[in-house]
Amino acid sequence: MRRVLPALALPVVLIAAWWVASAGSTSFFWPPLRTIVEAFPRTWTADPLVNDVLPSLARLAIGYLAAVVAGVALGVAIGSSRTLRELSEPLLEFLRAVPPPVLVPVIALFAGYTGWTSKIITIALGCVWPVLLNTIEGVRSLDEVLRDTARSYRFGRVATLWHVVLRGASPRIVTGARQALSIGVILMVISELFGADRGLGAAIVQFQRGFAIPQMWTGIILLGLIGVALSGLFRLVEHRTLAWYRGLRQAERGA
Amino acid sequence: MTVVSLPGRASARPVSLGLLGLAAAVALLELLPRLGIVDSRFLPPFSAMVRSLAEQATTAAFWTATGQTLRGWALGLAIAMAAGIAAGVVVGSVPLLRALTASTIEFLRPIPSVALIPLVVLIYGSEMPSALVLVVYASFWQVLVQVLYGVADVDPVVRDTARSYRFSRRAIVRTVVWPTAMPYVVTGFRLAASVALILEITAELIIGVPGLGRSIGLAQSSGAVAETYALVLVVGVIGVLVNVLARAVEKRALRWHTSVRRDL
Amino acid sequence: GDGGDAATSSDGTTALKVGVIPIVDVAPIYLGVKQGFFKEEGLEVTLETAQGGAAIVPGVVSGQFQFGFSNTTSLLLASSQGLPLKVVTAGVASTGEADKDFGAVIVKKDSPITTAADLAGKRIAVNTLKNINTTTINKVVRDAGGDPATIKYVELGFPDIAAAVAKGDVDAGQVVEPFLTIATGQGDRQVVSNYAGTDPDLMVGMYFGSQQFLDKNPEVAKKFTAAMTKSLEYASSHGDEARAVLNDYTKIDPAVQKSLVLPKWPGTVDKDSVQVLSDLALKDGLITKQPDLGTLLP
Amino acid sequence: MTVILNVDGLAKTYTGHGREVEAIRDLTFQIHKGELVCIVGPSGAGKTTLLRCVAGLLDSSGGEIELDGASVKEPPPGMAVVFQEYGRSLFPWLTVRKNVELPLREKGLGKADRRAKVEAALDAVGLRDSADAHPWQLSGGMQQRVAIARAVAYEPSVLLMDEPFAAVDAQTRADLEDLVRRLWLQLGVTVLFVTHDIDESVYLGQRVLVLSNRPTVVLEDVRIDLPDERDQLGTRSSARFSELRGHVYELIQLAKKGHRPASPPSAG
Amino acid sequence: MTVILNVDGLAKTYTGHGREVEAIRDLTFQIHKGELVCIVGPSGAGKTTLLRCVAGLLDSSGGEIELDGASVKEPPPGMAVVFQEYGRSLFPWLTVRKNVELPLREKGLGKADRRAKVEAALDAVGLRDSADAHPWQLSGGMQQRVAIARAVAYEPSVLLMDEPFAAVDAQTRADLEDLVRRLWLQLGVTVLFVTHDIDESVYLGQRVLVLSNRPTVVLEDVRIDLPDERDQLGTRSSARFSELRGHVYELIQLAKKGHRPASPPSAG
Ligand SMILES: Nc1ncnc2c1ncn2[C@@H]1O[C@H](COP(=O)(O)OP(=O)(O)OP(=O)(O)O)[C@@H](O)[C@H]1O
Ligand SMILES: Nc1ncnc2c1ncn2[C@@H]1O[C@H](COP(=O)(O)OP(=O)(O)OP(=O)(O)O)[C@@H](O)[C@H]1O
Ligand SMILES: [Mg+2]
Ligand SMILES: [Mg+2]
Repeated sequence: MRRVLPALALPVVLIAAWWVASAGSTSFFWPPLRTIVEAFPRTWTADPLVNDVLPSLARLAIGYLAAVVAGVALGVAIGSSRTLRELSEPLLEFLRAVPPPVLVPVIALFAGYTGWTSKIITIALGCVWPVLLNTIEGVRSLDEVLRDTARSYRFGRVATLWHVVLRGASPRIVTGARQALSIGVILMVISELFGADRGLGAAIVQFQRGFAIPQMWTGIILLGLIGVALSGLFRLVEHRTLAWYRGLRQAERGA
Repeated sequence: MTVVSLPGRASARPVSLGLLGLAAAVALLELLPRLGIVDSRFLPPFSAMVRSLAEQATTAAFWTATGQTLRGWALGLAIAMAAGIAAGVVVGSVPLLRALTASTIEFLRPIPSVALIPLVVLIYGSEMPSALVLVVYASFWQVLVQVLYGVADVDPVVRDTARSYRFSRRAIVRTVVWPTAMPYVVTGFRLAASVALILEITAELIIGVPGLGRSIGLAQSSGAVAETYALVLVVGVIGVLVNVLARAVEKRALRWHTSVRRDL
Repeated sequence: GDGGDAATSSDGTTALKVGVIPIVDVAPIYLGVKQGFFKEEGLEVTLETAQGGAAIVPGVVSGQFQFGFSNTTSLLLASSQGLPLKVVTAGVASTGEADKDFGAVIVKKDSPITTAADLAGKRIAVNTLKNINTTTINKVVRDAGGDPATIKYVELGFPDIAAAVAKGDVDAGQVVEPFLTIATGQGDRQVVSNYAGTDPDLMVGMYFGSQQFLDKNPEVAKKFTAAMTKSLEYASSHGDEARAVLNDYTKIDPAVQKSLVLPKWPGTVDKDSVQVLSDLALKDGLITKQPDLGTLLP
Repeated sequence: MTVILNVDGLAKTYTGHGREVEAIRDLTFQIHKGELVCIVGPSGAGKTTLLRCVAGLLDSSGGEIELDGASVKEPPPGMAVVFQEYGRSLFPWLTVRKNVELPLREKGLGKADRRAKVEAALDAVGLRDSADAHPWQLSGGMQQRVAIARAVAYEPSVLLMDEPFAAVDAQTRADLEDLVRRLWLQLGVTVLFVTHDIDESVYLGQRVLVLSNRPTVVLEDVRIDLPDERDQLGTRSSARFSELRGHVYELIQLAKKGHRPASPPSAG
Repeated sequence: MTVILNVDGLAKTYTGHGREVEAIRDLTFQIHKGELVCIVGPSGAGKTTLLRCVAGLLDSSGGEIELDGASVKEPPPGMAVVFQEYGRSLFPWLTVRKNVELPLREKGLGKADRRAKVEAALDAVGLRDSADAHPWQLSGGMQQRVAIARAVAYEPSVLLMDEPFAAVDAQTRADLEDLVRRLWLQLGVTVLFVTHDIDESVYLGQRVLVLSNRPTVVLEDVRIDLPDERDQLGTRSSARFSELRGHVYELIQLAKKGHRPASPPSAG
């Protein structure tokens, strides 16, 4: 209860403010919140939930997980080897800077224009950067004494990786994964601007193009809600894997 | 004295190695279409892109567009960094604030800037501020989250040291929290810099704000494939340069940090 | 948005911003500006390019642009949703000639698809779902005896449609110039001209403003319409100049520029064809009620 | 003499992360202004915990701590702490000199003043040469000396030291012991000094508080009745010194065996 | 007896970050298989540096280190190190038990075997109760004992210890000293033991290497000719012990004053 209350306080205030401020709105693009709320159940009925939202979320899940795995794997490799880092960094930075709207066609050229593959790759390519960068930095900033401990006990590659490097870098990996989560949701939308016929992102864009503005707003709100839900899920995982870290950081605060 | 030459060698190495990596990518880009692995109509070989780029580089319009993009990007990034750092430090150091804002932040973060396009056009039209709003909105979250985690990373012994000497709140932020969060901020900067560039280009592309993105949009809708990719190359190169900058900043500002001091 | 005012300077010229999409369709307005038709009316026109209606319509509604260009179906959609828009002049229309229109459905050279009826049950790439291209394709398929409900539409940008067709990811794709010329030049084959097949005089795109602005500035609207009509007529009768002006705002390859099919630029809005599009939109479920064409059209 | 520190029935139980550790059960003692009190006790007894409570860095779970008549809720002014985790208590992003200087700046001292104090303190701990190094470029003992220099330069009125000489060699240790005694005599600072070295506790202190095993209570408050003028050779070879050190040693052995006082010991 | 460790002309200069520190100038000594050698020297002399070079964790800038006849380039097998930064050498994400167990697992020991060794080691350092705690829930001394338990459980053939008892109380220290001697006698392990406690060095070692001030050379290699059977009370009160400890103390004082040997000292 003590955790739920503050989590709800600000949203309640903001929603109330939005409600009041928009109540008398006649602007076409800023409909009253009331209108949006009324449109919500009409818009997101069983059919769009099953045929738009679920596939989108499935693609998001696959792309996101692929990105985390790839980001961590690459990040550990690049973070551990200075040569590899210097070799790959400019190239990675180049790829990172290319906007998805122009990158997507190139992906499609290889992964197909329709279907899930190119969309999943798009999501994964967007999500991978925060994970990758943070993993690299996490691996680089691993405590030297810990590293030496592992070396002196001649830990094998796997053990060093698993028990030392990954665990030591995990606070930063989690930071990156957290960042990637919302980027994933964003790219889920962007990937569906291209070669899609259904999906949450495609639906929002179609509302927008069809000037169904309240419905578009419900889509945006749905995205936000998905973000909150995913981050809640994420926090559960984080709570488990980083229990030691929170303990370590609070150890002297009288916990 | 025996290893006096070391620093010089170290600074020369990354450049050449990095170029090697890029060269490999260039070779791939040249070979894939040439060997027919991808259709050269849709992905021209690298040399064709460069040729087209050389042509465009002689026009003033190209440089104006590049300048406009860089200006919008830098401004947006600066605002996002300043706001993200300030908000991150404040929210991160006050547990109550953090608890209060967490859900709202998570709600706002995944809203794609692209979905906000009609709204910003409504307010600003296809002018620079439109792109700016999108750039700031998207990159702000990158910085904020990094800073939040960075602030939480303060070593309790260090914090206690500062408290026991009764450092003021401001002093703690400046001398303890900030240096600890610094590595996270640098990563945040690198993430935000590319997101800002992406959004600047995307906004230009879709809304028609003047800049490289609009040129890309033009080339795209004219079916000028080589020109499109030539411009994409420019964007990528800007990204690489930004990273070089970030690394240089890191090398100076994070001299003391494990990550930097080790691989001197 | 409040509809805004036109900024009239001391010497009596009015500055206008017009949102357009940088495609062949809007060549007349570029030509008109070049020819000084707008100046003659005391209008100082600045053309702003954007990728599509999503960016232009809000701009017009909020007064960032005084006028904009959009395809007819989008305008019908906006109007039926209650957006206070009003068309001020015709924009671009089908040539009405099958296989010689500026937009068509293309397939690979060796594709088994030869007629519109064959498109039923196939995957077709269009640049926007649930818009003018899907309703007109549906229409021509329906007319040919196919069931448009079985078509699976996929949204891709025009530049990528030919690539997707070539790769076999989609069975067919709807493209407009210059992509049509590029694609056919590379061996693709036209199956059906969906615009011409829908209505020989199909009004594909139009120029519009916000109701509010037009109410406040009837004079400006009148001048804009006049200059625009002149521009459209000029472009119609000076095809070569229309092709040449493409150089000013597109990067179309010179060879393509020379051979691409120019659309028709009629001086007046063909209301019947707009009604056809409106009916199609209703039939395909894009809208739930007919917009009031009386208020939308001039 | 006025009581400056009054610890009354202090209790601390660590909870959380699936463990509950009753570190301190019931500590009651008083320290007068200008006293130098050493604290010894078995490893894990709660010495650090006690010091952190006194410093206002840790909330107790029971009892009361008063410093200068005011209840301690947060770090009181004019206090300096040398932490047991010396390595982690230095700011790695600052040079040695800046590490020592920063608290002085926060205290509001002028530049010249700061510089003089910093130089003097670094000199006293023998680190003049390393003033421009970063802490992680120093050996363990040097890092510890930086932490000591920082506390010394601060010129606190209450000085809490948690095994401050654990990482330095015997000779340096002796020098630093004399430094602390000198400062204490000169400035009249109240010192609470945790150590594991029994000789050191007897040599340094006016009183030695011996703590029991966890959960901790005071086993005995040993008064060190050696003359205030002490020197490494003379004092340490005196008979009374050996006696006292033998007594403390015995107490520690008892403590480690789990011996606890039958009745609450009298403080002071 | 065979020479197991041969350090020949070792030199180490730290460079970088605008500083150049010649930590070790020229160290030459040999250690035989199964010897227990203590190293003492002023703070900052380079003891830790030496140990890290021997452990293969640090590249030297000159000279040669041979262990078991092979040049040391990386950590050799069968070696355990107790680091001076004990707190940082424990894996904060593992419990105490897992910290001790992990190296055993890497060594390829079976589960039952591991468990027995872990329990025995934790018992020996008095941490049985805290086996399920995380390192950051322990006091400084307890953390240090975890590091010791880890090394002990590993049953190395070469054991390098860098001030391993700095953070524990006198009684625990005595117990741990006896633990090390017992292990050494039982397992025939070669021990290199850095300490600041002169008594400890004499009590523990067969030889005490006294290092000079930085840049470091060997000041003297003191042979401790006490009988191999030692006990805390008897040995420490013997006359020879006092003599030796007095000698080492003098050397340390000389070292701190900057005294250096005129000619290279003879090793062994
Ligand atoms: N953050 C913590 N969480 C849980 N238990 C803790 C924590 N910190 C200390 N403890 C426990 O409290 C007890 C006392 O710890 P403390 O650090 O005060 O001992 P100490 O007397 O300073 O020991 P040492 O001489 O070894 O430094 C120990 O048993 C320890 O396990
Ligand atoms: N990473 C480093 N960079 C630069 N100089 C270093 C580094 N580590 C140690 N030094 C320097 O090398 C010298 C020897 O350090 P070392 O840690 O070996 O000393 P030590 O004998 O272990 O001292 P102590 O007893 O205080 O632990 C010191 O003067 C120190 O300043
Ligand atoms: Mg302690
Ligand atoms: Mg050392």
